[in-house]
Amino acid sequence: MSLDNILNHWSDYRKGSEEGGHHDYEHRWAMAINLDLCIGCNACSTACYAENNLAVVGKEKFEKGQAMHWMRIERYWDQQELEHPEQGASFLPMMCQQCGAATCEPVCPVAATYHTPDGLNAQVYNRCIGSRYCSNNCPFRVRYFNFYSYYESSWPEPMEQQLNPDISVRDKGVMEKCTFCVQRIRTVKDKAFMEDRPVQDGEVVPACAQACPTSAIVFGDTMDEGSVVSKLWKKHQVERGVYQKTKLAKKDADLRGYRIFEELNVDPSVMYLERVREDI
Amino acid sequence: MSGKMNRRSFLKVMGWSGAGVALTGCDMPTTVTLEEGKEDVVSYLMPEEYVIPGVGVWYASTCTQCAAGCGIHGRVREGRVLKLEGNPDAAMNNGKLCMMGQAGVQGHYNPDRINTPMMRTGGSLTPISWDKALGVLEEKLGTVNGDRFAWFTGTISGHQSVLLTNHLDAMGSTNHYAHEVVNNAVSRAVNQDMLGEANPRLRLDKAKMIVSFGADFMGASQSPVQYAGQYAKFRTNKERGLLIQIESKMSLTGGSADLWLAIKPGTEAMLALGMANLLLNKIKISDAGIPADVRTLINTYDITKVARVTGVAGDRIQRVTQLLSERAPSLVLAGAGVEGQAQGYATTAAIMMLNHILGNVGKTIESAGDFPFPQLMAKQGGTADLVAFAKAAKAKKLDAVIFHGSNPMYSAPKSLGLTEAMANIGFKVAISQFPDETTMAADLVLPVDSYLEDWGTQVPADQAEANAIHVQQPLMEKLNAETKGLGDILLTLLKQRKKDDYGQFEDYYAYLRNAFSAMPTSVKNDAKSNDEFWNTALQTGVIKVDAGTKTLQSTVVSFAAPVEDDNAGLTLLPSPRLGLFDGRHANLPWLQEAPDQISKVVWDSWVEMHPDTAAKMGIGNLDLVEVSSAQGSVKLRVVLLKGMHADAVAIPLGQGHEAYGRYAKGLGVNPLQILDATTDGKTGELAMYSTRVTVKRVGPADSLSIVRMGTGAGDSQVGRKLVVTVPVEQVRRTEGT
Amino acid sequence: MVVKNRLINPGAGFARTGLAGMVFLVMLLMSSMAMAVKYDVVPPSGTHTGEDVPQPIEFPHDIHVKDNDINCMYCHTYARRSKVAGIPPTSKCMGCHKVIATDKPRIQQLTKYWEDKESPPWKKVHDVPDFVHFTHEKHLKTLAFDREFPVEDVKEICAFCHGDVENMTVANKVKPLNMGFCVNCHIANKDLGAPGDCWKCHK
Amino acid sequence: MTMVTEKDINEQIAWAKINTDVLKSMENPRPAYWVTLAVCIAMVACAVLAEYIQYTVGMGTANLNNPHMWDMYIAAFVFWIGMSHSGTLLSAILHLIHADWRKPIYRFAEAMTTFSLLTAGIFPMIHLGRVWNLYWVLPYVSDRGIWPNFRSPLVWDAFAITTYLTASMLFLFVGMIPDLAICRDNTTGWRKKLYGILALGWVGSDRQWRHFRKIYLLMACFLIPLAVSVHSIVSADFAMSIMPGWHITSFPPYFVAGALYSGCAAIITLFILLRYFFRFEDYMTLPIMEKTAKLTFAIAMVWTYLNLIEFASVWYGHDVYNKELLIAKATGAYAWIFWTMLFCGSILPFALAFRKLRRHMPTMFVVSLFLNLGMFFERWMIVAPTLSMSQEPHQWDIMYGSIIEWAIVFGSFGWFGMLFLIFVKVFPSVSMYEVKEMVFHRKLSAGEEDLARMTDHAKPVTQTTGGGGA
Repeated sequence: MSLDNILNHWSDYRKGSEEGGHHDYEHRWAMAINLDLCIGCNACSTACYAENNLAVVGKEKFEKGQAMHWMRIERYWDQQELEHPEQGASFLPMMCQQCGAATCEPVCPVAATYHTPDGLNAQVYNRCIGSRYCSNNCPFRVRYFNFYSYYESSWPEPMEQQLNPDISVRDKGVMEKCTFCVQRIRTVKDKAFMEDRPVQDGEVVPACAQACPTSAIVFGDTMDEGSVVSKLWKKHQVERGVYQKTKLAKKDADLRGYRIFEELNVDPSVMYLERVREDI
Repeated sequence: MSGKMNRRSFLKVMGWSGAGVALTGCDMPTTVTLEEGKEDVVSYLMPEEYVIPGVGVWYASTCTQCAAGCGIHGRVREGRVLKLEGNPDAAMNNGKLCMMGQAGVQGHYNPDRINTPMMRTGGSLTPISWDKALGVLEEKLGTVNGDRFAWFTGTISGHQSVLLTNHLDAMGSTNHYAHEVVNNAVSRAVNQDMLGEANPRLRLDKAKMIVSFGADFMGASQSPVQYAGQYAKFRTNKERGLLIQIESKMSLTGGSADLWLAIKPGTEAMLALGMANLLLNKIKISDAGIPADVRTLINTYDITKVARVTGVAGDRIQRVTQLLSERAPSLVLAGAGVEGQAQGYATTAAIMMLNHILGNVGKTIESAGDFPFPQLMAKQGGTADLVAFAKAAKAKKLDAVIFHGSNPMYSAPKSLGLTEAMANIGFKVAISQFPDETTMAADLVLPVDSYLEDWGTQVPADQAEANAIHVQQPLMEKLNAETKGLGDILLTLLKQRKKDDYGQFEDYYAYLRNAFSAMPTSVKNDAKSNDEFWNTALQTGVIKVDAGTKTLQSTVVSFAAPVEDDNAGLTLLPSPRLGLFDGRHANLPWLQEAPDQISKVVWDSWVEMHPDTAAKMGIGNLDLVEVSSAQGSVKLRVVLLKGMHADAVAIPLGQGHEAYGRYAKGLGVNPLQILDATTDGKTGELAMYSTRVTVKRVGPADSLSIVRMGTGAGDSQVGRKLVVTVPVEQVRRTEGT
Repeated sequence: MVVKNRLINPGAGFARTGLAGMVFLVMLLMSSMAMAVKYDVVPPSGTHTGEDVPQPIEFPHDIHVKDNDINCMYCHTYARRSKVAGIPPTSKCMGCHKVIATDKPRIQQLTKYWEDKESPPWKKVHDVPDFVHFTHEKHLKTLAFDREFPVEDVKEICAFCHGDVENMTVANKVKPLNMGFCVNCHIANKDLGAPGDCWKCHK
Repeated sequence: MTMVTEKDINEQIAWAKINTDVLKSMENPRPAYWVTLAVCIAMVACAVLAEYIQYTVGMGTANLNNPHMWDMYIAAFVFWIGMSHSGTLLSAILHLIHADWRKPIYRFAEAMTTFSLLTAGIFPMIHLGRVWNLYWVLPYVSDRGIWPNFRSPLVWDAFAITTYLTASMLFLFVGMIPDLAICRDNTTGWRKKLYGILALGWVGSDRQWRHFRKIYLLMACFLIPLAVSVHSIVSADFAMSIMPGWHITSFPPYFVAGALYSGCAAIITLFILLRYFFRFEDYMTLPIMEKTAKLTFAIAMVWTYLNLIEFASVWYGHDVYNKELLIAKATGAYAWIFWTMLFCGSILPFALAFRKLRRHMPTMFVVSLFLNLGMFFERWMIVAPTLSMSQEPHQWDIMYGSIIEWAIVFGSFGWFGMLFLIFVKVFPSVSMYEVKEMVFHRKLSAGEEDLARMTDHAKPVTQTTGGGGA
């Protein structure tokens, strides 16, 4: 019975939440984004709109800050003291970091957002009641709320025919966010399941990674030792559950890999590689 | 038509897991649909065995969102194309696709598509039947005198291009105006003269260093995805490539530069000459092959002078030049901002000369070889044709014009007087997908298929290492039975003229099949039969073509000396962006809502100025200003950017449509309208980047009226470790590259 | 394999244990136990009386399945290869009915569609909310193929969720197909690897 | 200085007069009462309209956005929850410490508790994206076997508030029973029926009194920890997050103090209103007002102290984001709210230190209103700045609610006022039997032994109701 379920496993459930979700992962999907290759061209962002049925909200609502861009390209100007930004712009593709110890999960009153065995932060739209606490508690601010019903306005006939049937179109009052293209993951996993084989590295490619003209985004499973992504993570000595401080103590403190807001110990699944510039 | 579609009946749109499914994703109390028998489940009639409901199937085709012609894969499920991706078999974009390509589906499913032929009766366009439309065409074109007939298109290639040429012949006309706002016409001319090839193959990936004079090769360029891919290699090479961008307005490419230098607009030639001067006289590189007059010209540009005129610090110039001499092979590029000057040809030539001096020709600039099918090659557009067309129209030299794939009524500067001149053209036909400005001005409108419904072949002008013809096939059944493919329309036109030659082809599909069968065995790479060749072509979407190998000549042509005008005025840069591009994508909501990469504005036009310039004029960020040239003025908001030269103001292209559907109409302004009609003497290309303007503050700042993404913290990282920049030395140490 | 995230992983059915009115259900469960034991699968429980769905052609499942003993997966061939079981393409119907029973009015109806190059506009009977992503292939694999379940009896597996179709003419919905129905079956069949992860069905 | 010790209440007042005065209050209030009630109802109407729009169109109409997912709704929610604490304070805490000056005023304070809770309870619903699924936060048995997330402070809220609401309602009701009996015996028509039912057959027998005392004491003891826990849990909504400005250890006491503070301020306001509406000058006397004011002052100081603690701990702490936020609060776009809050919350209360002002009703009325304004701003300063300035600078955003949001928050005051005013009209807002006790005890302590006279005098009433008790 459910009640037993809770009571019997309460302790390791709590433990789980403290140490970041599961202990018996099937996969731990992760990304490595090379900021030195990111040219800020918006291909990923647009691909995300196309893949995930993101609503176009229009100028007024965008102005209000109600846009739905799951994958947004942040553009920063460093060297603001100079007359010209001589090292160009700093682009940052920011999407849900699928934290291992996600702060959005414990606060959801109805457990609509939770940790999957794939190491993802699931957002179950049809369970969400729209308390929006998760978004308030997200240091990356990558959760987007359906403040309106967009489907009349965003997909006028016949545009609704483009909608991806593999994922729901969200109605008003529901929180949504980047899912690492869970529908693609699901398709591949189902395929592998039907063929009684494990998922191969490179089989799952989220829309953003697939579109990226410079291949700045690498996606994969960090539990798969051989995967490109885990090699990258190792190379840059970024490990899950190991935080900045420990890393800095190591010899190669200068390695480019880092995770944003590591000091908050949320254990993000996205590793960024520092942007490189040559001083002339 | 129907016969063909039965052969491809898997493209039939099916009822289930369609809109209904997607649309009620979450339960409003009202919208949970659990009742039985509410949704239709239309089954296939006779499916291919590899078509399974509920499973997406990928089909190869070709993107026509810009002239680049990348290969695409379209995900088709239940007969609807849902998502476009790059085609890995297409070498030029190998599996990648830019934002414009991604948004292609929105053009296809656009609610504002024209769904029926229309004819101007009285003042307005009224729907008519295809038979009637074609009847009118036959009658009108039958009477028109050959040399008074013209086609007006964008860049066009492949078999459509062949049919078009044939139609011109049939009409006894030679007037084919190809117009592209975003073009490299001047570079083509220079390349032709200096290298012997208009479109040599650029190898950014082979360069150790790139100095780009305003070439936005990853942004609004001839082949953004291809060059972005090369850029990635260039950066990840053993020795990380060094990108130096010299321009008056930071472009998308400039945003990724190691060193971004602001240069006074119109002085690029002098900087190039100055650098040549350093290379030849200081670093003592041989001046072989440089004409005497050019040599003397070079000598007149010493570093101090150049620094003064261009506004680029002397030591910077020396350092960059030094590096150029050290890091061979390098690559020097000239971009639209350079080509589009009153002395575009000379400036571009001066810049390309650096490649000659540095010996890059043959290393990072290769020959594209001889494409075996010249008739299929892209007829690339420029602005010279627009000017010529306007002239011809003004002079009442044209009676009938067919427009396709280009929107001159939008992109022609007022100063060309095209709007009035159009009245002189008796019969204007628009083969168009959308009610854009030109279409609305036409007398006869023929609704054309979207590129996801149509057959065709595209031959990219900027070929990758492996030359290829890209095949375009329908990814789904027509949304609207009333639209026709471009090829079909061309074929019908030809049938009207030469029944005996073209009567044999039932439709364009048949024509293509025939044309493919006729291709030499060399390209059919051991396909057993024509059908097999056809099928593999459709499956891969690419026909590899061997263009052989050729070596480029490396000469320097003599060019006019740059004109120095010291009058300090503001130069208007009508800069195209990856996204709305030259305005053709303004009706795609995804691209409207995608923030501009540099200024992060959405759904609007704005003018970019350097804070210092603005301060001098008492203009603050987001103020309403009036930008006026001799030709007119536009009112819009200021966005202050430090990525600007003090003497330049930039207005992005794309907005300011008077027609073109619900998403484009009435947004922002169109800077093209206020450009001077000055042209480059040598090529006749419009000098789009040489218009002088004045800026006047007419209204207070208003953050609400212009929308920018994420400016809450003033574009600063406020000390967070978000994007960290590290010196390349550190990376060499840690990663050994 | 089995998800350990307790709060998410739904508990066993209160439908069975908690609610008094379900005694009948329990009996029904017992009656089906025989099979259940034989194939170590606990079939889902729960009934539903669906309304009759008028179809363009009154398709007689009974004749096909019972009288002619045609396998479900012969017509609904996509079931083992896709999320959706799929309505058989009209060509498949015609495969037989070009020659069989061509005199029957329904068949003539069908033939008419075929000649007009149209497929009959069938109505969906077993509908789930649009945010539920059920997949047939995985259920068939786990419940039938992986367990060497005799393919000729596969209709017993189908019957779990579609009821006793072989005795219907036009199918109608006889199982609730609501979340409780699915969840309780998944709990009961944990050992077969029935997942409890919300994202398996909801995306 | 020498303080004139003056009696809280006139001990010579006759028990009968108490009854008649209070009962009179339930019949003919001053016209101002009706005006106020009308205004309140109008405000509610606005709110209902606004909410209708928001429900049908979407939460976006309130200008909510990313990052401002919460805004004034939650601020108002916290404000109303806080408001509720005063009632418990006066009725329960002061009851336990035998501060009998509370007796004339605790009844309406308690009513305030209940109604502000009823008001507070509305906000989580109003702000919910899909309110029709609200019941999912409750652990109910369903065949889907899914449960709420017991780790979420919002679920704790649901439990805490419902418990607190039930408890305080019961407390209010139980405390009223003897008075209801008095009403029953002195009214006619529907009122008689109503009180008859509610009085639960109270006749004032010793047995009844004995039980009554026990249960009342018991509930008082139960209510106090509950009240403290409730607001601590509400503070957990913020303290449990990792957001700068929210993730603060001292929040629970801070919230409780703030709660008592705003509660007391509100009591002063209503004290003055009722005193005026119902001509309660004899019961809600100046000395009592003074005591209330002093209490308020004390709490104000506690609140100020906790504020300073918070600032200090942030300032000397290592949480950079938090520090940034603190500076931004004082200097940024919301600075005017911040400083108004500090002025109203920490400077203004010093007005209560002056006897003259304490005894000057108009001043006290205005002051109390400003104190509450300050406390409302405090709540806003807790919610809004953090959202406007989180760790991620790209999403920084200053936002003010739309007319819709304002209308609803504004209307909530109307809603509260409406409920409260109706209550005080229908039920005795001064506890008759306790005032009698008060008078009685005072007399005892004053050593006067002529109870006989009093009781004689009061026979007609007391015989039936035994209002004297003890």
